[in-house]
Amino acid sequence: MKVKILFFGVLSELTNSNQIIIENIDSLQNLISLLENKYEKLKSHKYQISLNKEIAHNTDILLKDMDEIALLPPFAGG
Amino acid sequence: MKVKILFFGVLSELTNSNQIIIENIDSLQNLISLLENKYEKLKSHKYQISLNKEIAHNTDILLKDMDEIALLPPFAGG
Amino acid sequence: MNKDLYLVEGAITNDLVANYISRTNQTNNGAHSIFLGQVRNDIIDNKEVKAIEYSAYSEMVKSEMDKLVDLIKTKYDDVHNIIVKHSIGIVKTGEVSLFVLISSGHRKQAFSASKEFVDLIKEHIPIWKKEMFSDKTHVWK
Amino acid sequence: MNKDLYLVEGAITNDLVANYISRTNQTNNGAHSIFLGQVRNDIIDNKEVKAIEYSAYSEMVKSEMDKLVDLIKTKYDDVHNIIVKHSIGIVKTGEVSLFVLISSGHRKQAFSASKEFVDLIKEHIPIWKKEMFSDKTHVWK
Repeated sequence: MKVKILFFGVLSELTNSNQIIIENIDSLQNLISLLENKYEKLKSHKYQISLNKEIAHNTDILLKDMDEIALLPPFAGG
Repeated sequence: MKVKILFFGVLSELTNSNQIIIENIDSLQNLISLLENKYEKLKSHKYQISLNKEIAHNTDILLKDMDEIALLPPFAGG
Repeated sequence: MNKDLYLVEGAITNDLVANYISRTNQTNNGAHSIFLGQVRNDIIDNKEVKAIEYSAYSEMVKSEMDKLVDLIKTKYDDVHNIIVKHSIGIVKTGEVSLFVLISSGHRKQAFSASKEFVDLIKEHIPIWKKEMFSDKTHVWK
Repeated sequence: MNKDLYLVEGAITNDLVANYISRTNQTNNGAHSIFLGQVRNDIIDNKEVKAIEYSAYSEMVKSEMDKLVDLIKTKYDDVHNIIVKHSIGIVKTGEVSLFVLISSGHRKQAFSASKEFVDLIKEHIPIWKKEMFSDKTHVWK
């Protein structure tokens, strides 16, 4: 199974990526750990996480094939 | 001496006048009494009075030649 | 009447509003709050309002509106600019009779100032309206 | 991008705003509150902002904005219509990046709904900005 990860705002600059694909990851919690290992600087930034375009209020969630996860720094519209 | 009286809104319809001139009247108080005698219906209407374009908060005021008094029903702009 | 600072003969046109909006590009502004008051098809005694005829004590409108503009600019120090236009004469339902544009550095004061200013206009500006029905009768407001 | 319900590529033009204002003449409306958010020449570390580049999670903007529009229409029962447009891409200082138009029967709800809606947009809509200076450096917001 594969999931898609999107990076926005300052996080896209910091990771040098707009999106990546991760394979064989079971939970949102483990995905975040993996990303924070891969991109150390993520640890020092504040962000929310969305799963399939809805804000995830906890990370204790199992992932399915084709899920879309986004890392969202504080919003700054207007 | 003469003073000018202006009627606005419903009061212009009720008095059939936009403006009249009154001669030899000494105070705002006496002017109002005179107008309420001349136009009986004024007594049953709510209005403020302005003297030279400023709201008069009491009627115990002496009038001068060329003063402009207006009878102002409740405002309804917008 | 076009030279009047605050009063406009007849309805306030989209062109007038668009024209003022096009001049809001000073770079120290971050927010503009615009209010349009429109003549509504109210039903009074089973009759629908077709138009309003506004009348005003024009010279006093000028002096009172000057005071309100000063009051708002003093109270809201982030407000840079205030435009206000009110119709006199006949304005039909669906047409605009009041236009207010308030520009400020940040949105908070634009919103608060705009609401307070419109409330003050209703309370302090000597303008009256005659609501007109299709059967030629009218009601004073 | 013109077909997008909420996002507009580049600055929001006066023509776009004027076009929506010209369609506000439904006779059950008595009040329109319009908000324009404009890019301001803020000074950050002694450098003046020249432009903002907005980016968005477009699909989530759509779903979240739909929710906010529903929330406002449910809470404010006198509100008949809501238009909202936000820029993505580059918007220069003095140009408009957010346009909100709320129409209601009476002014009270137009004012309250407009203020609350803009606050909610800032809080819930996934849009980000990069403030750009004339020396080609930038700051994320």
